[in-house]
Amino acid sequence: MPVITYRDALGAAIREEMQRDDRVFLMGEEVAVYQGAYKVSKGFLQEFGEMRVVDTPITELGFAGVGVGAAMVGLRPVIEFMTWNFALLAIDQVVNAAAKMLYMSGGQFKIPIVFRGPNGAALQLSAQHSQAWESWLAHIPGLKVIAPGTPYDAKGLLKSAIRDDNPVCFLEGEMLYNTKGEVPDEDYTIPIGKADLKREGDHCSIITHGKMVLVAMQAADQLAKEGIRLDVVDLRTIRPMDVEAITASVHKTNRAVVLEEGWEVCGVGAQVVDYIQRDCFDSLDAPVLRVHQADVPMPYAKGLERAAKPDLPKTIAAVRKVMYLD
Amino acid sequence: MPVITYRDALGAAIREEMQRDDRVFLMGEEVAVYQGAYKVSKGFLQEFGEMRVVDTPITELGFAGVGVGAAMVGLRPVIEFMTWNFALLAIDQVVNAAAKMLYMSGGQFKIPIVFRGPNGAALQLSAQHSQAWESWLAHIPGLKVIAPGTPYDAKGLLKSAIRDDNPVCFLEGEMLYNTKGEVPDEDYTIPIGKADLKREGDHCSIITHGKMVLVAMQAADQLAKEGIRLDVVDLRTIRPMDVEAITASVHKTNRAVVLEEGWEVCGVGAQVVDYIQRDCFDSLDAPVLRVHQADVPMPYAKGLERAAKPDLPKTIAAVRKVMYLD
Amino acid sequence: MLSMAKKKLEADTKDAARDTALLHSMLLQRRFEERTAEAYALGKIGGFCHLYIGQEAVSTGTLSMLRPDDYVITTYRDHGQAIARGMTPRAVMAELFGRQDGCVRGKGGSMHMFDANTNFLGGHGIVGGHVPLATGVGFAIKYRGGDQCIVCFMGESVVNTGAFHEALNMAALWKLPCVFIIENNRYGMGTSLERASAIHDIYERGAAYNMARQQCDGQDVFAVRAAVGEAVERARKEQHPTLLEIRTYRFMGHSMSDAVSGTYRTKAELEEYMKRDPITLLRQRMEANGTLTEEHLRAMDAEIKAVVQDAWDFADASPELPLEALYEDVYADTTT
Amino acid sequence: MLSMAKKKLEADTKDAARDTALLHSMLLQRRFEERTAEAYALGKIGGFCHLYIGQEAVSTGTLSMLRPDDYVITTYRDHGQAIARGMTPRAVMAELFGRQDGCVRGKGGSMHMFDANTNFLGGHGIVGGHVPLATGVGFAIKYRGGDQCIVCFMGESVVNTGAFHEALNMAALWKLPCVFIIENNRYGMGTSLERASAIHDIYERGAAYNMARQQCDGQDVFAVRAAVGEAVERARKEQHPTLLEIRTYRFMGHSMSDAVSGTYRTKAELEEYMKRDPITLLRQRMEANGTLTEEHLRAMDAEIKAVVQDAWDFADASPELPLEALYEDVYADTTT
Ligand SMILES: Cc1ncc(C[n+]2csc(CCOP(=O)(O)OP(=O)(O)O)c2C)c(N)n1
Ligand SMILES: Cc1ncc(C[n+]2csc(CCOP(=O)(O)OP(=O)(O)O)c2C)c(N)n1
Ligand SMILES: [Mg+2]
Ligand SMILES: [Mg+2]
Repeated sequence: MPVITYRDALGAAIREEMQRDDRVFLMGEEVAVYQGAYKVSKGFLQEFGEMRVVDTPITELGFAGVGVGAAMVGLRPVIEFMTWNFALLAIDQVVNAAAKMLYMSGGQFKIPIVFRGPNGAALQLSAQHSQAWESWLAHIPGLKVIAPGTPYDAKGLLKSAIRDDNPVCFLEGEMLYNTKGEVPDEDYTIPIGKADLKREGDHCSIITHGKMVLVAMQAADQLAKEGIRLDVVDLRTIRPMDVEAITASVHKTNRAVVLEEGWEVCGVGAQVVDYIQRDCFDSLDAPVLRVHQADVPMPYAKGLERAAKPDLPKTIAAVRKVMYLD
Repeated sequence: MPVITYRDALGAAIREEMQRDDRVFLMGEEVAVYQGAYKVSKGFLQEFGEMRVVDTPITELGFAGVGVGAAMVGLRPVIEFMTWNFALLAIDQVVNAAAKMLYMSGGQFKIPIVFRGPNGAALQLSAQHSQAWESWLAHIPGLKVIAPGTPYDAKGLLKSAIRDDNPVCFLEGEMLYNTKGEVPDEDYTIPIGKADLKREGDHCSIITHGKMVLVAMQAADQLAKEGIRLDVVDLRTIRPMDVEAITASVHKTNRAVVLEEGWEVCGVGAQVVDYIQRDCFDSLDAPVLRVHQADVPMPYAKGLERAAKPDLPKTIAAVRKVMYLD
Repeated sequence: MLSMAKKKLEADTKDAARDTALLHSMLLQRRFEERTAEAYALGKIGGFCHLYIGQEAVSTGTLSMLRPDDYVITTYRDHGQAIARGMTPRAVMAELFGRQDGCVRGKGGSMHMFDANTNFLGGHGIVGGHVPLATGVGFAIKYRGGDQCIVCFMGESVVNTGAFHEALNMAALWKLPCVFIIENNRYGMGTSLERASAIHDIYERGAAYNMARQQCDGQDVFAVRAAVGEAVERARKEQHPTLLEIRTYRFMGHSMSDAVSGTYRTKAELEEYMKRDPITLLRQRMEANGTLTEEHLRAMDAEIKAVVQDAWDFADASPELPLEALYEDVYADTTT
Repeated sequence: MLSMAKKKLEADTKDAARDTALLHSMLLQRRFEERTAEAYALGKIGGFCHLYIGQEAVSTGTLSMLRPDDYVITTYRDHGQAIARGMTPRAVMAELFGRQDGCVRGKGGSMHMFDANTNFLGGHGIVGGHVPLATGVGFAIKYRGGDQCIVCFMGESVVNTGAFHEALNMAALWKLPCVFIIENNRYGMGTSLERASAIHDIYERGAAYNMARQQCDGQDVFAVRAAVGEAVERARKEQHPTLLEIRTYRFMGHSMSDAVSGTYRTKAELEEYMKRDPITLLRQRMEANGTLTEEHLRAMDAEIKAVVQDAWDFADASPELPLEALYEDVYADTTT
């Protein structure tokens, strides 16, 4: 199978869907002439022209709404946020327009739209540019929320997202764009709402998603050397969440660590813990532990940023603690 | 002690703080000439004049930012959102400006500001006007989040919020404004971050806040008739959360229900569950259950709205289930 | 080219059938909302409810210039426009009553009327929030190469919101067939235009985007038709957007919970404006033209009242929603 | 009254000491940023880093017209303004290096320079987000009855954001002492002004708020001083805001990760603009006036280079932050 980057997997997904369905278009800041702030849409303007690859002014609220309006009357917009940090300006359109339109219109106006862009911290971008928004988005009925961790999942899920008739928030990662993985050339999709067991083990479950999948896999590798076998559940979709996959894993391992990029309070991990304690109450051998960003705005200084982020040592420490090894 | 409404308790808190400190001012839509959309600021314009009681255009993002800017240079704004639903438009200023300014400026610019207004559903206001935002706000380090359920708590906490040197999100309730309670005439404050044990019992804990405190108290009354004694922990402050008060209660009762107005996924209740399972793992006799809004946008039709909202029967059912009575 | 539309319109004003239709549309809205207020007082309608009484020449004048395949989008103050666009009083009243046969199955209520059949894209509750949607519809029309237009109604407060500004800049920059209609009724809730906007001739906001713009009298249905006619032609033929400020006045409070006059406007002011009731103005004109008799009017009114009574009865008899409906319409089944 | 300021400014241009100070300020920014680029390449600086090279006449010209008790707020492209406002190169460089002695203790980096001592209210990273803050500072000045002003720098892309529009309307409506300065360097990242804004003379956005407005050449420090001088006087004496469009050009890429030319602008265009380097223009003028000799300049440059080297050495020697610092500055201790 060809090995390509996460960036190219995303690009291929959008390109193929645009070729397949001429209602699909890409809109956002710097997607056209500049070839994409992170080059996901490289070559798109040349291939599809300026009506289908649309550079916008810096107006997140405005162009998110333009997407929703276009979706109301039958187009299938892919709206790129340069990063999800800037999507805060547009969140009213995502939450109050996109997520509620079908319901408010009594089922008459569906909103087939994808909002996508990098989410979470990159390197030293400091407080306003380093935030992870999946818990906010997952809170909202009417939205679907996807956070793939590998090129394969990114392509298959982005295609599903574009074909979905509902508003989908698609969370990528600046630090993921250059990562590589096997991605078939053929058309394939991955069902929204299905987790993927990325590693099988019976000692402890790690439940995670997005960028942190890589960290979980490293933890699994490293702990395997000590004979500790991790079950790595990659949620892939945050909403709707594959609760069964989570609880099946924990029923098997009896221990769990939830690993995420964002902040602790009301994070995705809190919800995962809730599902686990409700369903696996009698199977749990230890409290579920969580690994997440420190409860502070992201600092610029390299050392502090490292200390603030969830990482391999913190993940391993949590697993060891859940297993009562420390 | 005088018995006054929640509305008047809030009004008194702001008025007294404005009398006490001339850096405090009130700004928002309809706060002045109209005497407040919900009449919290009745008489204010006449008492304090138009420089301190300021009607704004409909520009949530703009006037939230005006408040933050004024706070940077030494004023102490109280910014009223007509409802927190509209605050979504301003959330970038709350999250990216107010909450991060102290950190980004290395401790130089504190932001003593209160953002306040009704939160959650009233009656039949449908999807865009019936949302509860405490879990979103509580997610953000740098913010404090308060949701009082009684007139007494409302006044004491709002005064603390105004005197606090940090950005405080203060969540009121349209359905609470007319509720009454004892409120002393003298100046008093209630510490931010301290829960209040509103009812003592040893059979099951209910952890709740804001509007749902009333429901919890009704449940406690009703269940008391069956000999079931509830411990009602009113969080009052959502961030920082009084984890000790929660776990102390659960260590005593061994069972807990978390009751909130908002949606389930990544809600405040999820975080409370996480704290409980981590600290009370060995004390819990049953999984913690949650009561919350149905996972749908709020419908208009009266019957559906009732079905969507958390209420007394749902709360009692959850307690009975946690106690293995059903 | 645009002046052709104008000439055609002048001829229009002597067209008895057309004038009768306009009067009928306006009177239907009026009677419908009078009963709405009554139903609200009886508790048959809940939540927020914003009446349109006094502004009917704007909805009727504007929508009479559109084709069925054009699009319409508006705010929470949407009953009048819904009816003027051709939605049935039954569907609108049943929605207000929160019933199964409401136009959005009781899910939305007063603020959220939608109808796919008439391309009525809703009733939206966040001030300014629907303006970018309108730009998006304009974008879609252009994307598909159609000659439709989208009419976006909004209150005058909207011109201060960021959403308005972002949306108008894009509509102008990309030359989209959007007609942005400001219904300037002088107040946003209790705040007069002058206390909210740094300029008072707010159609001049269009200058910031080099957008065609115009101001007109919103109590005179023909003035509205003339202005909208030019804008629609500009949208269809040149795909250029227009910003229209239509000056009107609301005769009722902001919503059912707001007094008609008091803190922010005087009774005298209200009475002054009520002298220019758009329905009276049209009626007088028709009477002067000899295209309407007292008898005519009485018959029309009786017919309309019966239609509204029928809508009430229909709404009242329409079933409450089954509880399963709570979970319907949250997500669409993907069938692509 | 306003023309007095103009006259005073013309006299200014023959003031050797003043001109030397202006040149010094601009050259210091230039040399500082050249070394910044070098440090970035060496990995001593991380994250986003937006250089100001080419725009120095805007910062220097503007800030030379302010009093110490005035306020300044800006975007992520803030090094030049921080230095022109009087923050030490040491504090700014140490911040870029993410060290303890940085102006915000290494918490903010390139995009978030703040300094309470010079009323420098930061570097902000959300495009448009700081404009309402500026209006708020203007409000606070008026609230306290002061005669200060706030200068708010922004890129030309900002005029399309909702935040800009909401903030300007309030500043004009309430008559606040704000000077809004658009540094129109023709591009927002890779998007030219013409592809983002429906009008191209963007100071005319001010018309939508009936705000005093003006356009000026941003490569000529005296033109900047003249325009800003009027605006500041208007703010102080009349408490009226002004919108200034200052036309300039950035000589570097948008940030360190953007090529200097390529997809969105040509090398030829860049070279054309570089002919009007603001430092060269001032130098030539001073040489023509006889207020600067080659020798003078060489000495100044040597001194500045030493200052910048000192800043580098200082930054490099400044300690990394202790891990406890991670949890500091999240909340202020309330001491009211
Ligand atoms: C963003 C937002 N802020 C505040 C409100 C509350 N609100 C509803 S209608 C209204 C006044 C709008 O006035 P205008 O635009 O003039 O329309 P009109 O009601 O006069 O038709 C306000 C403040 C809202 N719905 N949305
Ligand atoms: C709301 C928001 N959207 C997008 C970005 C990403 N971004 C950073 S700078 C920039 C271009 C801004 O251009 P301009 O305002 O002209 O300022 P300049 O960089 O030219 O100084 C963009 C798109 C951002 N920081 N904030
Ligand atoms: Mg109005
Ligand atoms: Mg620029």
